[in-house]
Formats: sequence, structure tokens, C-alpha cells
Amino acid sequence: MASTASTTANTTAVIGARLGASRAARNRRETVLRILAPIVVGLVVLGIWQFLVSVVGVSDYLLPSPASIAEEFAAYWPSILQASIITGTNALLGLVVGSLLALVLAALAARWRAIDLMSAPVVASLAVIPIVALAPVLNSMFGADSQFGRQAIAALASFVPVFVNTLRGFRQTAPVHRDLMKAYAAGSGQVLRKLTLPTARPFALTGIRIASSLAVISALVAEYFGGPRGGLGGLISTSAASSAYARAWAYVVASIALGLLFYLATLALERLVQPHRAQR
Amino acid sequence: MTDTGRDEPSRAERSLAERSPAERSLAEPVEAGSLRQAQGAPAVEITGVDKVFDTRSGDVQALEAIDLTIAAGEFVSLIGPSGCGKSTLMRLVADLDEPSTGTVTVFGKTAKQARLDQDYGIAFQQAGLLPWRTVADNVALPLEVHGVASATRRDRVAHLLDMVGLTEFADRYPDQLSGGMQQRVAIARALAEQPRLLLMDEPFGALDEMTREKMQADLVRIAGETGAAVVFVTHSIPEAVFLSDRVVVMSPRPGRIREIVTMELGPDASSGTRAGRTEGLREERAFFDMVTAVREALHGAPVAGARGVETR
Amino acid sequence: MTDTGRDEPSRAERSLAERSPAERSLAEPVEAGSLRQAQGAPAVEITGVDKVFDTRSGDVQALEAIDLTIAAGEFVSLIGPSGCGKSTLMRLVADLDEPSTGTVTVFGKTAKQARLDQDYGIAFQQAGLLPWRTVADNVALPLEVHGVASATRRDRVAHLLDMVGLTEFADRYPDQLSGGMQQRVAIARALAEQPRLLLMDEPFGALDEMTREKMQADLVRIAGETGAAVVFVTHSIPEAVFLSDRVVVMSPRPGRIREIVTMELGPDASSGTRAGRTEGLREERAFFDMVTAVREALHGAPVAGARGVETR
Amino acid sequence: MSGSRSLSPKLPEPVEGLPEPVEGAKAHRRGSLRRAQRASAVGWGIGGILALVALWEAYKLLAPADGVVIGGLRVLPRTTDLAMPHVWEMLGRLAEPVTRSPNALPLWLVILLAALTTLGIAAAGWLVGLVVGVGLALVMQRWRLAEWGLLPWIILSQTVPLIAFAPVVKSWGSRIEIGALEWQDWMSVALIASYLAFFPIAVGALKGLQSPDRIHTELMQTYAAGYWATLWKLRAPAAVPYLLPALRLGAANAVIGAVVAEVSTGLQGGIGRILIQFAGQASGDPAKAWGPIFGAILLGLVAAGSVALLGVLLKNYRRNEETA
Amino acid sequence: GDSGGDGGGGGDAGELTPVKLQLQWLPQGQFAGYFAAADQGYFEEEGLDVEIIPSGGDIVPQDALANGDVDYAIAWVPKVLGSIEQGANLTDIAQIFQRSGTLQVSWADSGIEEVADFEGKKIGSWGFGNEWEIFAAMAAEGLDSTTVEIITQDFNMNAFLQGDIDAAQAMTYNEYAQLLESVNPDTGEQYQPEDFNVISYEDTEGAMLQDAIWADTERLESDEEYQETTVKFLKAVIKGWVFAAENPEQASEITIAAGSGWGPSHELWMVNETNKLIWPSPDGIGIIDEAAWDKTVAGALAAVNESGAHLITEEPPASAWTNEWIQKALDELDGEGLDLTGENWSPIEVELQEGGN
Ligand SMILES: Nc1ncnc2c1ncn2[C@@H]1O[C@H](COP(=O)(O)OP(=O)(O)OP(=O)(O)O)[C@@H](O)[C@H]1O
Ligand SMILES: Nc1ncnc2c1ncn2[C@@H]1O[C@H](COP(=O)(O)OP(=O)(O)OP(=O)(O)O)[C@@H](O)[C@H]1O
Ligand SMILES: Cc1ncc(C[n+]2csc(CCO)c2C)c(N)n1
Ligand SMILES: [Mg+2]
Ligand SMILES: [Mg+2]
Repeated sequence: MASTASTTANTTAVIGARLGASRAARNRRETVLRILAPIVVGLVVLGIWQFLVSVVGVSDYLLPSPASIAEEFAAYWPSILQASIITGTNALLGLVVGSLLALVLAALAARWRAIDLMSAPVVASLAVIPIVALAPVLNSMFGADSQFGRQAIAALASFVPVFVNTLRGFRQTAPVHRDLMKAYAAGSGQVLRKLTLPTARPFALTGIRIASSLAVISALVAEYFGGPRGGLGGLISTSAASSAYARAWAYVVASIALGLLFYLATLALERLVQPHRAQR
Repeated sequence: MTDTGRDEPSRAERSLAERSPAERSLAEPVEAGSLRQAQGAPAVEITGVDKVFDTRSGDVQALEAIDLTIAAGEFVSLIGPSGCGKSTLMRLVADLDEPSTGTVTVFGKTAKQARLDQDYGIAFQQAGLLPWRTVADNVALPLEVHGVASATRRDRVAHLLDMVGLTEFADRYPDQLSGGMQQRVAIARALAEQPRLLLMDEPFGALDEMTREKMQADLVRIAGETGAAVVFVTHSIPEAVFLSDRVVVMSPRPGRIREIVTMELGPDASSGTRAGRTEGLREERAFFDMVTAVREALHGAPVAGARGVETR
Repeated sequence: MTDTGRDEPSRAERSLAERSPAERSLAEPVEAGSLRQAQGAPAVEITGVDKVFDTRSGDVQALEAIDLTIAAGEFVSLIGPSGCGKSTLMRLVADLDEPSTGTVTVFGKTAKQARLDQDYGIAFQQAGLLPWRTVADNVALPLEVHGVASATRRDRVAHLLDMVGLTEFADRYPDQLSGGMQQRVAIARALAEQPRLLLMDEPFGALDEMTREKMQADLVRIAGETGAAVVFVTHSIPEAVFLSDRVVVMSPRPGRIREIVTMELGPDASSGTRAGRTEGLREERAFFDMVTAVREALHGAPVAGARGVETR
Repeated sequence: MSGSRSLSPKLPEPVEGLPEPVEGAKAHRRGSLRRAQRASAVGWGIGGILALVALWEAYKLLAPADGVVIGGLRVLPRTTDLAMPHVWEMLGRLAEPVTRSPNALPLWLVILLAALTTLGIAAAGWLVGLVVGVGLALVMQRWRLAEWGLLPWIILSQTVPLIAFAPVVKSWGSRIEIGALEWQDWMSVALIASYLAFFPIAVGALKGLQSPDRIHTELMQTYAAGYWATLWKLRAPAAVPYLLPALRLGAANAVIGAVVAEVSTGLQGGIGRILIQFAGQASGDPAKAWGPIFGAILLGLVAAGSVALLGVLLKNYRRNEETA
Repeated sequence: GDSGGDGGGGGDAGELTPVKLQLQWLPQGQFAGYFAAADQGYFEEEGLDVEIIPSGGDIVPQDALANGDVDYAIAWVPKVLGSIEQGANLTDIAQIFQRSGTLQVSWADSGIEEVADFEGKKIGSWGFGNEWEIFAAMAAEGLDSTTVEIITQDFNMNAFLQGDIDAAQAMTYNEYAQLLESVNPDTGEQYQPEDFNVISYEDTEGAMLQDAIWADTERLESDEEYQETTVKFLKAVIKGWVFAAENPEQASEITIAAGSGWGPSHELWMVNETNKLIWPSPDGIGIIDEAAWDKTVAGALAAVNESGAHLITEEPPASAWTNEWIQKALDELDGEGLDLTGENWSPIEVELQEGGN
């Protein structure tokens, strides 16, 4: 009996070791694939693009080859950096202000139903206004000589997802948790700090993550419709207007990178503020 | 209706005054006068309570004409079919809801005052842990809310986690625990402030039989040690029998108390000490008899003799 | 440890070889030959099965050296502490997972073939109804998937709903049902194709005691009527005892079969017909004795006279 | 105390959540109560808009013409008629003819016609976005490698300013001629609209298709159900609650995309066109420019609202959504 | 673009040669001649079925032409010079506008009276290549683009009216009129020309040639059918512009019917001012004046924008312009009694109505 047991244990250990190794390998493979897959997809697309332009001979007039875009990117790097800073600053200010406003208003709307109901049509409308419509109005209101219009547009664009998600978050406190706080005779401030805010936090963070890309793209598109020059949007349009498409695409690449940067920054913020994310 | 003594009276003492007819037939005659005990207020006193919920689809009479007194230190289980109002009754005691008519007093005060005074600890059917707090922080929550100094808090939490066997898991988050472990955290949290009254709504629902039995034994011990009164909601007859001094059997729609069965569990148990409730009890004859008694109370009539053997 | 036969031996035949000492003492001598059933392959045959899960935090040996044969028409319960591998074992039979070593055959075929041939019906611990389908459509789901004609389907669903007492609720949606009703729909669904083998993983976990008892009686009846073999996972000893021909008691980490206890429940029950399992049974002496036998098997040894908490 | 209610041999059914029978009068009272509740929600909503109007006019009345400038930064807007026309002027302008031409239509009608045109284009873009988004979601659900490879790019795709490739789309489109179908300019606009619409749909559909609990996928497995049966009977219905908000967002995005693409490609007839045209006239006729802005908002609300109506049809697939 | 009759004309469409013309903005009086040619049937008379395609903010007409999406495009010379340097192969076949219509408008009391005064000011421009005249004029004054703050103007003149911009770009035919249609809040009346200082680039070294008709160089060299079409096309266009010169009211109505959203007074102003940029045209309408061309090239070479990019860095190829086809067209029209030089033309007086409606 004892010997059988130890044999079994040995077999188990052996099987275990084998499976353990295979799992570690699987894990590593998955991580590698997760990183590699998008890179491969990107490279394949770039490859096909370059192939079409340089070998098949599709006109590279409107759609320049990746190589020439890279060349322009390098040549205009200082201007690209400066433009990215201008647009990035607008987007960042808009994101921060818009998110803060959304958080505050969501808190008010969660607290007072009247505010919620009254803000509903206004928020729904904000969500469907095209930037083309908003930009000239804001430029007239706040002055075309300042970046304020773009920042306001980025703020409004950020406001909507943050408000909607946060408001939902404020409503997610579980009845059992509310009962618990009541059983503790907790004051309203304590309930807010210990329950309502932590419950809403992941929802708000999700909203901010969505808003981050929106802020960049909105700040950039707003530059098409008036205001000081020098941002990425203005340079994309100016370059395209003089048929310098490779340069235009170099600025587009910069705008994608800026969007990615914002997205990753909000992801990092999420990790920072919320080190443990419960699986749901 | 009940007239439980002010202190922990022996089961035998209380038996006549409180028992249902069915129960009474089991009881031995006892001197009525010996029941009275002049000591502090009872843990819970429920008098003429009705509770009506006004729902979208109409009124629901959740509780009707409830009278129940629970002595300090007494362990009372509520049992009854789903929807009979057990949770509702417990929520009234906890002042999480208000009775439509009647009064609820806790240690002689209003339920609200008792809540504000933190006279009870509560554990819900769901563990209800805050997912963003570690196990230790969850247990510490009531202490934090009530401004207990952080050093004291730490000691107390460590002690509680030790008690529920989760010391190693202090820094885990709830989603990293099994259902049973979460329940134990919730129980530790309910005990954090050493309340004189424990309200527990099916706290062991998520546990497997063995863990459940262990937790039952622990609960009996802890309640005994701290002298806390316990109101315990359960669906399990053996659990109710094992734990309680008295089992309140309820009937549904409208929720009423059908019977109150006082536990008579052999020589040890009848002495009134909870220490008598050990594992062996579960296999004693008296245990099965009480299970049968509660089962019959629950089914509303003695189980017909036609089927099987009457064990009484 | 256990040495279950490769084929379905009668209870009596197996009794000596398999039973725990406690059980053995309870068994009455029965004519071996009378139980033999000369029929095709056993419903389930598990031979030398190990199951190792390869998790992030290391390997988990969920099952070790499992040998178990379940005869056609037999009702077998699996019981054991949480995490002992009951669900895993059932999932292997259902071909939802594969054994690390050893083989599982179902009606003489591989588990996979049996799954493709729809030889079994399954009910999980949660009801697992599709919320967007009415009760009737949920029951019809397996029939739909297998292309049963709609008229046949309707008849069959009507019959099944009648059987579980939910005819009136055919057009309701799952969220309009109580937990117990949902469970019954899930059971009806599991029975939809009249499988020769029913796999049920704690199907009554969500029910209150009364509903649970009613469902147990129904299940016994239905399994008897259709002659299906049943593999039934539960945490409740009384439930296992009430329902089963044999109770497989498992021990945790690694999950092994500790004992197989054959039920001996009075004159009716010993005749092998399930009809003997009526409500009265629960209050019979033999029932309590079998409960005690399983409890002891579960705890690994006769419950000691000495009191104390079993922590295993 | 016991047995006020005799226990039948059958068990009492715990039927919580079931609508309990109520007398007609009570049901009626509740019905009208809910209607009253909805009416009050609408009332509050209108109140919100009126409050905004009041704020606008009050601010215009009280604040300095040049707005509020703090430290060189104008934090509150100017109140000139150019920047903030009176609400009644904006509304009144809608009733007047669009120009002094003898056969000019009233402004509101011009806006309405343009909005309908754009709505049609946006609907086409939304449909394309639906097909592409759901297609991508299906591929990503089926093959995890596809999810890993594509999803990051799908997210990144939305940071490309779509005006950057409007000319490319228009140019390539103009070369397409498949049989009788000749590429129309509105199709370029619809295609660009679909670029904004597909994103939430792809993400939402993927989430939805991946949403079934393990218990359900395993149930299908025990039925030996194949990919398509599982898709049809399980994944698709389970995806509905995720898909509906995604479709609503997609509709709003399609409208925004269509308007921007109209401006970008210079398509005639839609709301984007009159948006810039009247914006160009805003110096002389400030109120006129607001007409198409209101039109664009209304258009977005109508588009999103119609998709919400779709949700009513599919309400049985969203039974476990909260009603909030 | 339902102007100019689209290809679906059924039977007779088969006989007509389909032609696509890309405009550089929305339909408006600036393009009245083309709309008039379509409306009056001049294209059909020449056997052409012309589709007039308006442009939006991001469609660059010369790129649509270079990509082969259209057959001819209307575009400003400096912008196309940039495209040619980027690889487009295009030829200016008719210089419809003989003069630059770009103004820089400032308030009368602003002290900005010439380009030299721009220094340190906020200068408005639409971008999209419209800024090169400013940079060229500034370059001629020894100013580089970093000495001013360039502000992108949007679709209207609000930024200027509200003081965000010190000097705004304005076309004589459009934005300048927008100013005069706006109400002066101080007087409650429309603004008057005296309220503004107007710098016309035509009077500066920055002046550049504007609306020209561009054709595909390669097709022009090798494709005879295209050559024929080009002449026919130019003939019809000339007739259209002559019609607009003689019947500005009618031309304005035609443009409105073609989808311009402007009111009659603004549209008529636009046609009239456009006519001023075309007529008189001493060598005949559309003939490219080499001196003006060279001045445009010089300006384009001199201009550097604020990101340091040059519009062009070398002389454009000789193929960039030719008078061959316009001359042929003029010759063929000779004797039909049309005033091809505008010697008898004179502008009309247009009273702008408030709001431009
Ligand atoms: N907030 C509420 N609104 C309306 N009805 C309610 C509410 N809470 C409880 N009820 C109703 O009151 C009755 C009693 O409910 P309660 O939760 O107390 O039952 P319970 O005995 O705890 O049941 P279970 O054993 O299922 O937990 C039920 O019919 C229930 O539907
Ligand atoms: N997919 C899995 N991956 C890793 N480990 C698993 C997996 N499934 C089960 N296990 C482990 O295998 C062991 C047996 O699990 P199983 O679910 O079979 O237990 P069980 O007896 O059904 O328990 P319970 O009564 O709680 O349902 C446990 O230790 C569990 O953690
Ligand atoms: C998006 C965009 N906005 C404004 C203008 C300005 N604009 C209107 S008419 C005209 C003259 C050239 O035809 C110019 C420059 C533009 N071109 N593109
Ligand atoms: Mg309850
Ligand atoms: Mg299990």
C-alpha cells in the first residue's frame, strides 16, 4: 500500500512537472503572441502597402509609401514634436477639465435626481454634436486667437463618456453594502468615502480611458476649423492642401502616437489608482 | 406572547411559556414562576409587528402579528420557507427597515438608537465584502467607521482573522477567496466590535457541509464566550437545531410565527451551556428527535404515521 | 484504495469488498444473484483516472486513482468536502474535460462519443437557463439543437413541464421564476432527450429545505420511471442517503474515493425499487443510521466518542 | 398562531418577482403612476432645457460683452449678438425664409430636408459599420490570435483623424465601377461615417459574443452543438444587451461621421453642407448658423433614438439588464 | 452636384462626351461662368456633358485631377505649383482670373495700412494654401513668417469683427462682402467701407495668380481626343464667362439655382466682383500673362511658412502652363460677336443687404 502510494506520488510528480513545464511554456507563448500578433499585423499591412506603392506601382501621390512617410517624419521631427506638444496640451487640459466637470456633475446628478433628469437631454445632445458645428461657435464665443476653443472641444468630448460612466458607477453601490453602512450608523461623508466613491472609481476610470483618445482626436480635428496654427491638425491640413501627403501622413502618425500615449497614460493611471481590479 | 427571562434562562425554564402546542406536548411540566428573572432588558423585543411592502405589483404582507422576545445571550434561529419574512424580520431588528405597525426594541431602546449605539453586529446572506478592500481592511471597516485607533484596530483584526482561520489571507482581496472564506471574513467583520447582539442571515449558505459544521461549532463557541445573543436565519433544520436555544418556525404569506420550538438536547444541552454543542451531538438520538420536531413544525402538522416510522 | 468492480456487481456482492467497517455492520445479507442484471455495458466506467490541473500557482492534483463503475439504471451520489473533485469527476464523464491518465467510458463508448451521441443529460449546480428564452423554449433547447421536429418538440416539452409541475409557467421567462422553479426547468431540460444517464452537479443547492425535499422525491420518481442511471453530486448527507443506491465518499487533495457506501434502507428500499424512497423514509431509523454511516465515512473514521470539532 | 394557512401537500411556491394579482383599480392606479413618473421625467428634461435657455439669456444680459477674461484667458464667453444670439432670434429665424430669393423655402424646412438626406447617408454608413463591426467581432471571437492581432489596431484606428483620409476615400471611390453600380459621392461619405460607426459595434459585439457564462457554453458542448448552432442559439442572443448600446453609440457616431465627411468632401444636399454654408453667413446673420446646429443635434438624437427603439423589439434578450 | 447635367441623360448622353470639372469650393458666384455655361447649354453645344463637382474643405482640386478622378480642375496657381513639385503633372490651360482677389482687412483705426505693418500682429488666413500670398508679400518686405501670429480663420468673419484677428484675409467677392453685410453694433447699421483698411495683394509683391483651369499634362500631350475636348470645353467656359459679364443678375440666379446658399444680393456682388478679376482681359480671357506667372513663381519660391516648409524650392517645369489651348479656343470663337477681352464691360453697382441673404 505504502509503496503503491509512493509510486503514485512519483508518477504524479512526474506528470505534474511535465504539465507544469508545459503550462509555463504556454504562458510564455501567450504573452509573446499577445505582443507579437499586433506587431505582425501592423508589419504585414505596412509591407503590403509598401509593396503596392513601390512594386505594383499604385500611385504614391495620395497614399505615399511608408518609407517616404518615415523619411518626412524624420525630416520634420522638430516641427512634429512641437505640434504634438501644442495639440497634446490642448487635449490634456480638455481631458482633465472635462473629466473633473463630469465627475462633479455626475456626483450631483447621483445625489439629486432633478439634476440627473434635467441634465439628461443636454448630455445626450452634447454626445451627438459634430465638432464642425461646435468649433466656429466656440471660436466666436471665446476668441479665435486662443487655444481655448480646442480645449473646450476636447473637454466637451471628454465630458460625455466620463459623466455617463461615472453616473452609472455612482448607482452601482450594492444594496448589501448600503445596508452595511447603515448598520454601522455611518455618516453621509463616511458613506461617500468608504463606499460610494470606491464603487464608482472603476467606472470613472473606464470613462476617462475612453475619453483619453477622444480628447486627442477632438483637439486635433478642432484645429481644422479655426484658431491659432501650429498644432497637428492644422499641419495635417496645410500639408495636404499643398499635396505634401507624405508630410501630412507623418503628422497623422504623430497624432496616432499621441492618442496611444494618452490611452496608455490613462491605463497607467488606472493601475495606480486601482492596483487591484476585482474580476467580475 | 413570549416572556423570556431577562437573563439566559435554561431551556427548561422557558419551555412552557413560550412553546407552541406541538412543542408543549414534548415539554415536561415546569414551574412557571421560575421563569422570571429580574435583570437588564432583553436583547430584542418585538411586539405586534406587521410589515407591508408596497411594490409595483401590489402590496405584499411580509410579516403579520409578530411577537418575539429574545433574551440577552440567547441563541434563536429563524426558519421557514423562502419568502416567509425571515430576512425582513432581521432587517427590522437591525433598523434597516421599519415595521408598518408594532414596535421593535433592542436592549430596551428603539432599534434605531441601538443601531446608532452600535449594539449589534450583522452578517448578511451574501458576504457583502467591499471588493476593493483587502480581507484585513474589510474586517477593519466597522472599526474604521467608528474611529477606533489604528493600532487597536490592527490588533483586533489580527485576532479576528486568527479566529476564523484566515490569518494568511489578510492581504488578499475578496475575489481571491472562495465563497466559504468570504463568508468567514463577513463573520469576522460582524464580530469586530464584540456586539452584544449578533444578527446573521443565512451566513453559512455558501459553505460546504464540513466547513459549515466547523463554522457552526466556532459560532457556538464565540457566542458562548462573548455572551452575545444571536438571531440566526437558516434554511437548514439540523443547523438550527444544532445551534439554537430556540427555533422560531415561520409560515409564509403573510409571514407569521407558526411555532417556537425549544431545543432539548440531552443532559449536557439542557444545562444551558453551549459547550454542550459538540460534534457528537449531531449523532445523538435527541438531536434527530429535535430535527424531526422542527421538521414537523415546519410542515404544519405531525408527519403522517402512515409513512415510515414515527420516531417520537 | 477502493477496489470497485469493473462491471456492475450487485450491491450485495460488492458490499464486503468495498464497505467501510461501519457500513458492513449495517448490511443485511442479501441473495447475491437476485440483483444481477444481465444488461449491456455499464452506464459509466472510470478506470485509473487521474486529473491534474496546471494552474498559475502550480499543479493541482484534483483526482487520483479513481476507479468507479456505475450500472445502467443505478443512482450514485458523490459526496465529499469542497474541492475534492466531485465536479471534476462529473465533468470527465460529460467529456467537458479530459483525464490526465486513465479512461472513462460511457455505455461502452468513449466519453466523447457518448457526448456526440447525446447519451446523457446534464444539470449544473446553477440552473444555467438562457434568460432570453421562455421556460418552454429553454426545455426545448437540446431538442432544437438536435433538429427534432417542432411538433414532436412541443409535445415533449409539454410532457416534461407537466412532469416538473411547471405547465402554467411555460411562457414565463427565467427571471420570473423562483430559484427552485428554475432548477426544475433545468432538470426538465436535462431529461428532454430521455437520456440513459443523468449527470447532476448539486442541482438542489439553491433550494430551501422544503422545495429541496419535494424535488428529491420527484427526481427519484423520474429516474425510476425512465430507468436512467444518475450521477448526483451533493454536499448534503441526508440528500445523498435519501436518493442513492450507493454513495461515493471522496477525500480531498488529491481527490480520491475514500469509501463507497451502499444504502440499506429498510425492507422497501432493499428490494431495489426506488419507489421505496418516500418522505416517510426520512424519519426512519435506518435512514438516520445510513446518514451516520456516511458521516463517518466522510470524517474518515467512526466519529469519536470524544467531543471536539472535526477540522478535516 | 400556526396554520392560518393550511399547507397543501404541494409545496408553497416561492414566486418572488412574479407580478402578483392585484385588483383592477390598484393596477390602474399603478399604471397611471408610472405614466405620471415618465411624464415627470419628460417634464424635468424640458425643465433642464429651459434652465439652459434661462442661463443663456441671463448670462447674456448680465455678463460684459467681451466675456470674463482672467489672466488673459477668456473663461466665460462673450455675450455679443455675434457670439450668443438671443434664443428667440435663433428660433424665430427658423420660421423665416432661408434667403431673400423669391422662391426660398423657410429655414426649418431646408434644415429638415438636409437632415433627412444626411440621415439616409448615415443609415447606410451605420449598416456598413454594423456588417464590418460584427464581422470583425465574429472573427475575433472565433480566433483568439485574431483578437490579439486586430483589437489594438481597431482601438488605434479611432485616433486617426478621419478628415485625413477623406480625399483618399473619395478618390478611390470615384474609380470604382462594379457593373451597373457606379460609385456615388454619397457613398464615400457613408463609408467615412461607417469608419466611426464600426468601432463601438466591433468592441461591443466582441464583448457580447464573449459574454456567455461558461455554464452556457459547456451546456452547448454537452449537446455536441457545433460553432454555428452555438453562435445562433447562445452567443448571438447573449450579445444583444451589449450590442444595443453599441449600436446606439454607432448610430450617433455615424451621424457625426456623415456630417464631418459631408463637410470634408463637399457633398451637396446634407446637413454638413448647410452647416458650413450658414456658418459662412454667421457674421451677417448670426441666428441662421444655429439652425443647422440644432438640426445636427436633432438628427443625432433621432438616429440614436431609433436604435433604442430596436431595443424595445429585442427586449426579451435583455431581460437581465437593470431597468435603470 | 446636380448642376451641369449628370451622366444619366439617357439617349443623347451617348453622343455627348462626359467631362468632369472639379471646383475648389462650394457652388458660388466665384464659379458663375461654369454654371452659366452649363445652364445656357454651351457645353452641350460643344458636344460635352459636363459634371461640375463642388469641393469641400479637404478635397484638393488639383489632386483630384492628378489622380484622374476628374478631367479639369479650377485651382489657384501657387497651390498647384506646390502639387507639381510633389509630383503632380498638371498644366494651366486658362488663367481665368487675371488678378488676385485677396485682401487683408483691418480696422480703419488699427494702423495696419501695408504689409510691413503686419509685424507682431495677429494675421488671419484660412490655411489650405491660401496663406502663401501673405508669406510672399511679407517676404518681399523682409518679414518672415515667424514675425506674425497666423490665426486660422473659419468660415466667417466673426474672429475679425470681435478683434481676435488684427488683419483678416478676405476675398473681394466673398468675405469682404460679409463684412459689409454685418451690422455694426455701435451704429445699428451695416458696416461701411470707411470702417476698414483694405490691403489688396494685387498691389503687393505677394500677388499670385488665382482661379485657373488645369488639365492633365500627359493627356494633353498624347491624347488627341482630350485635346479636342479641351478646346471645346474652353470655348464653352469662355461663353459662360462672357454671359456672366453681360448678364450678372441672370448669372447670379443660375448660381443660386446650382446650389449656392447665398441670398441674391450677396450672389450678385460675388458675380460682379468675380467679373472684376476677369475683365478686362486685354489678350483675351484666359490668356496667361507671362509676367504675372513669373511674379507668382517668384513669390512662391520666396514664401516659407511657420513650420519652415517652402511652397516650392525650384522653378516649375515649362509644362506647367500653356496658352496653346485657350488661344485655339479664342481663335475659334473669334467672329461670333463675343466680347472676349471685356473692353466694353463695366462693373455694376451692387447694394449688399444685411445678412447676405
Ligand atoms: N424591499 C421589498 N420590497 C417588496 N417586497 C419585499 C421586499 N423585501 C421583501 N419583500 C417580500 O417580503 C416577503 C418576505 O421576504 P424575505 O426576504 O423576508 O423572505 P425570507 O424569509 O428571508 O426568504 P429567503 O429564505 O428566500 O431569504 C417576500 O414575499 C418578499 O417578496
Ligand atoms: N479548471 C480548473 N483549473 C484549475 N484547477 C481546478 C479547475 N477545476 C477544478 N480545479 C481544482 O480541482 C479541485 C477539485 O475541484 P472540483 O470543482 O472538482 O471540486 P468539487 O468537489 O466539485 O468542490 P465543490 O464542492 O466546492 O463544488 C479543486 O482543488 C479545484 O481548485
Ligand atoms: C475649409 C475651408 N474654409 C474656408 C475656406 C476659405 N475660402 C472660401 S472661398 C475661398 C477662396 C478660394 O476659392 C476660400 C479660401 C476654404 N477654402 N476652405
Ligand atoms: Mg432571506
Ligand atoms: Mg463542484
